[in-house]
Amino acid sequence: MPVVPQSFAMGEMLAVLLARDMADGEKAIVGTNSDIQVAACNLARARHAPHLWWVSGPGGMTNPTEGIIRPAADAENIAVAQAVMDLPLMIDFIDWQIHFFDFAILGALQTDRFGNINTVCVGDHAKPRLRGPGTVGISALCGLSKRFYIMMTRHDRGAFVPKVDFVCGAGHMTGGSSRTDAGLPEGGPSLVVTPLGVFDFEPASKAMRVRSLHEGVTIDEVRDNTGFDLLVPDKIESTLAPDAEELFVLRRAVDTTGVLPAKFPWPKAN
Amino acid sequence: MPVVPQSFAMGEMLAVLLARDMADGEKAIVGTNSDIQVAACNLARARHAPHLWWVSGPGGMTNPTEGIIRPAADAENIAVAQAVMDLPLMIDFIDWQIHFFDFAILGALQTDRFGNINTVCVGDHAKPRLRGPGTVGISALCGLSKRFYIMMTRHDRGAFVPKVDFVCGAGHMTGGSSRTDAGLPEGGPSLVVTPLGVFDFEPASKAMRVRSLHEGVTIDEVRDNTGFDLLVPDKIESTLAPDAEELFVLRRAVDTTGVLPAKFPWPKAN
Amino acid sequence: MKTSSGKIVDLATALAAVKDGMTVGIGGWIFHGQPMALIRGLIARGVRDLTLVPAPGSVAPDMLIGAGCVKETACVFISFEHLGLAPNFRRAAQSGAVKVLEMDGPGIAGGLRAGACDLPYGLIPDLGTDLPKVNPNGYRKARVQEGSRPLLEVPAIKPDVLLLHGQQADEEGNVQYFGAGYFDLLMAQAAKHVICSVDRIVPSSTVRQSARLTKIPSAFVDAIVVTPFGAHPGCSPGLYDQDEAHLKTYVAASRDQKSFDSYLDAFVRNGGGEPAYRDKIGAQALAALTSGGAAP
Amino acid sequence: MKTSSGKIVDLATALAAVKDGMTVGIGGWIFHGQPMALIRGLIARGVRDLTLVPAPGSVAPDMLIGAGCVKETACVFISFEHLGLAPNFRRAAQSGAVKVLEMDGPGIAGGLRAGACDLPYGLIPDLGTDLPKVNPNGYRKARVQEGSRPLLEVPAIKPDVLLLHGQQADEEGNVQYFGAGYFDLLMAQAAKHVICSVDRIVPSSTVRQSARLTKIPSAFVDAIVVTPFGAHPGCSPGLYDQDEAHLKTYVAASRDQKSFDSYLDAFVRNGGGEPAYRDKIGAQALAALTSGGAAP
Repeated sequence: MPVVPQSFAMGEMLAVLLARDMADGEKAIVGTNSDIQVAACNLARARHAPHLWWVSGPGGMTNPTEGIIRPAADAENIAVAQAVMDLPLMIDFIDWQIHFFDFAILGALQTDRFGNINTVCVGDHAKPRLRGPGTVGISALCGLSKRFYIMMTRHDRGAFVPKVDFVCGAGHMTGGSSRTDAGLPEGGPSLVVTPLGVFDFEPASKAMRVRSLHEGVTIDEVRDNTGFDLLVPDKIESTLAPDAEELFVLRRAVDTTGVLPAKFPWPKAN
Repeated sequence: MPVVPQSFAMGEMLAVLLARDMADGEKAIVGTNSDIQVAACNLARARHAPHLWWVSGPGGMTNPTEGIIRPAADAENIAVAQAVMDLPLMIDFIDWQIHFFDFAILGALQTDRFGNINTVCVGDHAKPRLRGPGTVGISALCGLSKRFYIMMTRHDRGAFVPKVDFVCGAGHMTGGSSRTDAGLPEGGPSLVVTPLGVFDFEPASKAMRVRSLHEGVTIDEVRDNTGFDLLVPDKIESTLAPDAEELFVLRRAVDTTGVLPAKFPWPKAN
Repeated sequence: MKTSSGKIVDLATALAAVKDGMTVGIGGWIFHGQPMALIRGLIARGVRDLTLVPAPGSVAPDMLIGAGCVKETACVFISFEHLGLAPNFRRAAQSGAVKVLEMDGPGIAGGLRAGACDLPYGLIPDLGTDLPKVNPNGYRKARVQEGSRPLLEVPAIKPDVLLLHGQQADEEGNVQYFGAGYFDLLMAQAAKHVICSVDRIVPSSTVRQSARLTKIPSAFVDAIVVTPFGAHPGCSPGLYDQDEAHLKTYVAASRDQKSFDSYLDAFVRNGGGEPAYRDKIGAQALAALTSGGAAP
Repeated sequence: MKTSSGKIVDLATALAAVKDGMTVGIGGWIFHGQPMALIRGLIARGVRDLTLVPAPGSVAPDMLIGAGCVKETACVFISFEHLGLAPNFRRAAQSGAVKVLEMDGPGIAGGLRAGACDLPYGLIPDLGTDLPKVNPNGYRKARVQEGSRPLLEVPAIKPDVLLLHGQQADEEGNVQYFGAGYFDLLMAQAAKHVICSVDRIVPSSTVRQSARLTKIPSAFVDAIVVTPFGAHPGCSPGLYDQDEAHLKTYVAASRDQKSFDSYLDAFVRNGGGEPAYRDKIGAQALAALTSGGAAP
C-alpha cells in the first residue's frame, strides 16, 4: 500500500466519512479504544446532528464532549457527560433489546464479502495462528443495531478475507436474506470505510461493493488488497475528501489536541 | 384491648423487641412507611450490632442514620447513607437471590397460625370486603430471606385469623415441612411482635406459640384477641420491657424527634 | 449549530400520545414522583378504558381510577401509607368496577426486564403465593424446571405509554432526579413511548455538572413537559414535600363517587389546566411545601 | 460502641481464600481497575489450575496466565488495546496451554445475572455467531423457543472468589469508585466470596459525604486489602494513570516464557510483596502517574 500524501491524517478522514453518514437524533454506542469513533460522533454532533446520542459502552457516560478525544470509558469523561449509567443497567439495551441503537462502529481482525466480523482468532479456534482479543459487545451490536459501520485502519488480504475464520459479529451472514432467515433482526453492516475507499453492500446479494475510492487509489490496488471479488459499479466514484469546514470543526471543536493525526497517520507502504 | 399505661410508647417497645433479636453483621431490608423497622435496625446498630447492614428497599440508601426517623426512601437519606443503589440493580438480590437477606420485618392486614402474610384483601379476591394495598416485596422477602419478623401494631381477631384470605407472603404455609416441600428455601417467620406479646413458632409443627406476654397482659386476653389456638408453654414468660439504657439510646441516638411515640402510642381499648 | 431537540412540549401535545384503551405505565414510588400534572391532564382530556401498570403508587393511579379512566389495573402496591388505603382504588376493587391484575415485586421486575430485553417472558422463583391463582395469565408455571427450585414465567411488560416525573431536565431531554430513581429507568426501557414531567428546565451545563443525577438519559424520553409543582400533592424529592393537608382533603373527598366528582370538577376538570390548579392550591400552600418545614 | 467490621485485612489473609482449582472472577475493564496487587499476591503464593472469569481485561488475566496459574480462562475480551494483543494470553491460547472458554457480552451478562439471581441459566438472544460451536457448554439452544426470535441458554456464573479494585473504602467495607463501576457489582452479586483492593482507606464520614460513589456497598464485600498503587500498571480512575512505560516493559518481557519468568522473578516473585514492587517501580514513576501528565 503506497504512502498517500494528504493534508489530513487517515484518522481524520475516517472520522469525517463516518460522521457524514450519521443523522440527527440517532443513538449510538462507542466501545473502549475508539478514538476515531468518538471523533466521528462528536464531529456529527458539532455539525449537522446536534442531538445524536452516544454512550460509552463500558463506562456509561453519555455525550461526553469537551474538544479532547479521550478513551470513551475514562473517569474524566464523567465531568463532561450528560449522564452516567451503570453497566448492569445498560446490558438490557446493549445485549438484548432489538434496534435500540441506530448504529455502532466496529473494527475487526478480519471481515469478509458479507461484512461478518472476526476479532477472535485467525486459523482454527482450538489452535489459532493468531489469538485476538475476543468478542465482548460485538456480537450484540452487530446482531441488534439497526445498522453498523465497519471501520478498518488497514486494507489488505489479511483483513479482507473470503470468509472470516470465526463469526463473532454477524453481518449479512451468507448474503441474501440469510441474516433474517436466521432469526436476526433487520440490519447488518451498511458501510465499510478503509484507507483505500468506502464500500457498501448490494441490496439483493448483500455482497460488498465499491462505493468510492480515495484520491490516488486505483481499483486494481483495491482488488490486489482484497481477498474476495468486490462488486464494482460501472462508474467508480471518488471519495469526497474532508473539506475545509469539516477539518476546521474537527480540529477546533472535537480533537483539539491532535489525537487522531498522532495515532492514525496514513499507513506506510506494505 | 385495654389501655396499657407505660413509660414508653408501643412503637418504642416494638422497636426494642425487634432490635434485641438482630445480630451484628446481618443484612436486612426496610420498605417504605417503616418507622418502627428503621428504628429497630438503627437501635441495634447503635447498641450491639454496629455492622448490621440495612437497605431502603425502594430507595437504595444503605444504613442511613442521623438520629431522625425518616421514611426509608426519602431523598434526604442520601446525604447520610453509606451507599445509594439503583432499584433495577437491587432486584437481583431482592426478588431472586436465596438467603441474601438475613431478615425482613413485615406488617400485615392478616396473619395466621403458620405466619403467612396477607396485605392484599379480606374476603374473596374477585370481590373483596376490604381491598388492601398489595404485595410488592413481601412475597420475595417472605420467600427468600433467612427469616422474617411479623410486626403487628394491632392484635385482634381481624388480624390474627385461622387462615389468611390471600397468601401474598409465604410463612410456614400449612405447617410442618410444607414450606420446604413446596420448594421454598428454609426460612419463614421467626418472631411475631404485637402490642400484647411476643410469639414464635414451635419447631416441628411450625404453629404459632406464645413466647412472652407484655406487662399487664393475660393469656385469656391474648386468646380472646386471636382467631386460632395458640400453642401455650407450661410457663408463660413476661416480656422483658425496654430498659433504661435501651430507651436512652433509642431516644438520644435513633429517634431524637420522637416519631415513634407520636405515631405509635399504645392503642386505645377496642 | 444549535437546534431544538423537539422533546420539550406542552402538556396537550405530550398527552396526545395517550389513546383510549392503551396500557399506561406510571413511575415514582408511593407519594414520591407521582406524575400528577400528566394524570390531571389525562383526566381533563377524558381518556377511557386504560390498563394501568403503576409502580408502587398512591394518588396517581387512585385519581385515574376515581375519574373513571381505567378499565383494569395491575396492582403491585397502591397505598396512601399513613393516610390509609387508596380510597378510589379500594372502592373500585371492592365493587369490581375495575379489574385488578394482582402482581408482586418479582412479577413486575421480571416482566419489565423481559420487556426491556425483548424477551417473551421472564423467569422468576415460585414463592408459594396465591398470585398465580388470581392472575393466571401473569404467572405461568415455567415449562422447563431445573433442580429443585420451582420457577414461574411472567410475560413481558411493554407499556404503550409511560408517565414519569423528575425534578429537572435540560433542553436535550436529560431528566435528573434528586432522590431515588426507583423503577423509572427500567420502565422507560420497557415502554414504547415515555412522557416525563419535570418541575423545571435547566441549561445543559447544569446537567453536565452533576451527570450522576441524570437517571433518565435523553435517549429514553420522547416528550418532556415542564410543569412546576407537577408532582403535587405528592412530593418532588429535594424540591417540595408532599402536601399532607391536601392529601387529607383528597381522602375525605373520596368517600363516595359523587363527592370525588366534585373534587375533580373543582381541581381537575375546571378547564384551567395546571395554572388554575396551582391557583386553587394557593401560593402560601405551595410555598410552604418548598420550605422544608412541611415534611411529614 | 464501635468495633471493627473485620473486613480490612492484609494481603496474605485475604488471599488465603483462593485455593488451587477455584473459579476466580476479575473485575475492572481493560486497563481500568485491574486488581494487580491481588494478582501479584496470588502469583507469589503459587496458586495453580485456576479457571478465570475475567471481565474485559488486560494485564490481570494476562499475568496470571503467564505465571502458569491458570488452567482455563473465559475470554470475553482480553486486550492491551493500543499496545497490541495480550501477550501471554495470546501465547497460551495459540499453544493450547490454556483452554479458552469463548464468551461474549450477552453470555457473561446473562450468566452473571443468572448467578446473582440463583437461576440455573439465563436466556439470551441467538446472535448468529460461532460461539456455540466452540463453547457448547456455555451456549445451549434454549429448550423453549417463542415467536420468531431464537434464544440460547447460558449457564449461571458463580465465581468462587472475585477480585476487584476500587479507589477507597471505609472501615465498614464500603468501596467507592471515582470512575465507572463496569460489571463489578453484578460480579460481586454472583460471586461466593469477594476480595477488593483499594488504594486508600477513608473515614466513614467521607464515604457518607458522597454515597453515590459507593459502587460496592459493604454487604457485597468479604475482605478489603489496602494497597496503594494496587492497580499498577493499570490505572486507578481518578487517582493515577496507567503506566505506559511499564506496560511496554511488560509487553517486551512477554516475548517468550523465559523472559516473562525473569520479569516475574524481578517484580512479583522476589519475596518482598507490594512494598518491594513499589520500590522497584520507583518513587518518581509512581508520582508521575498521579500528576495528570502521564495520561495516554
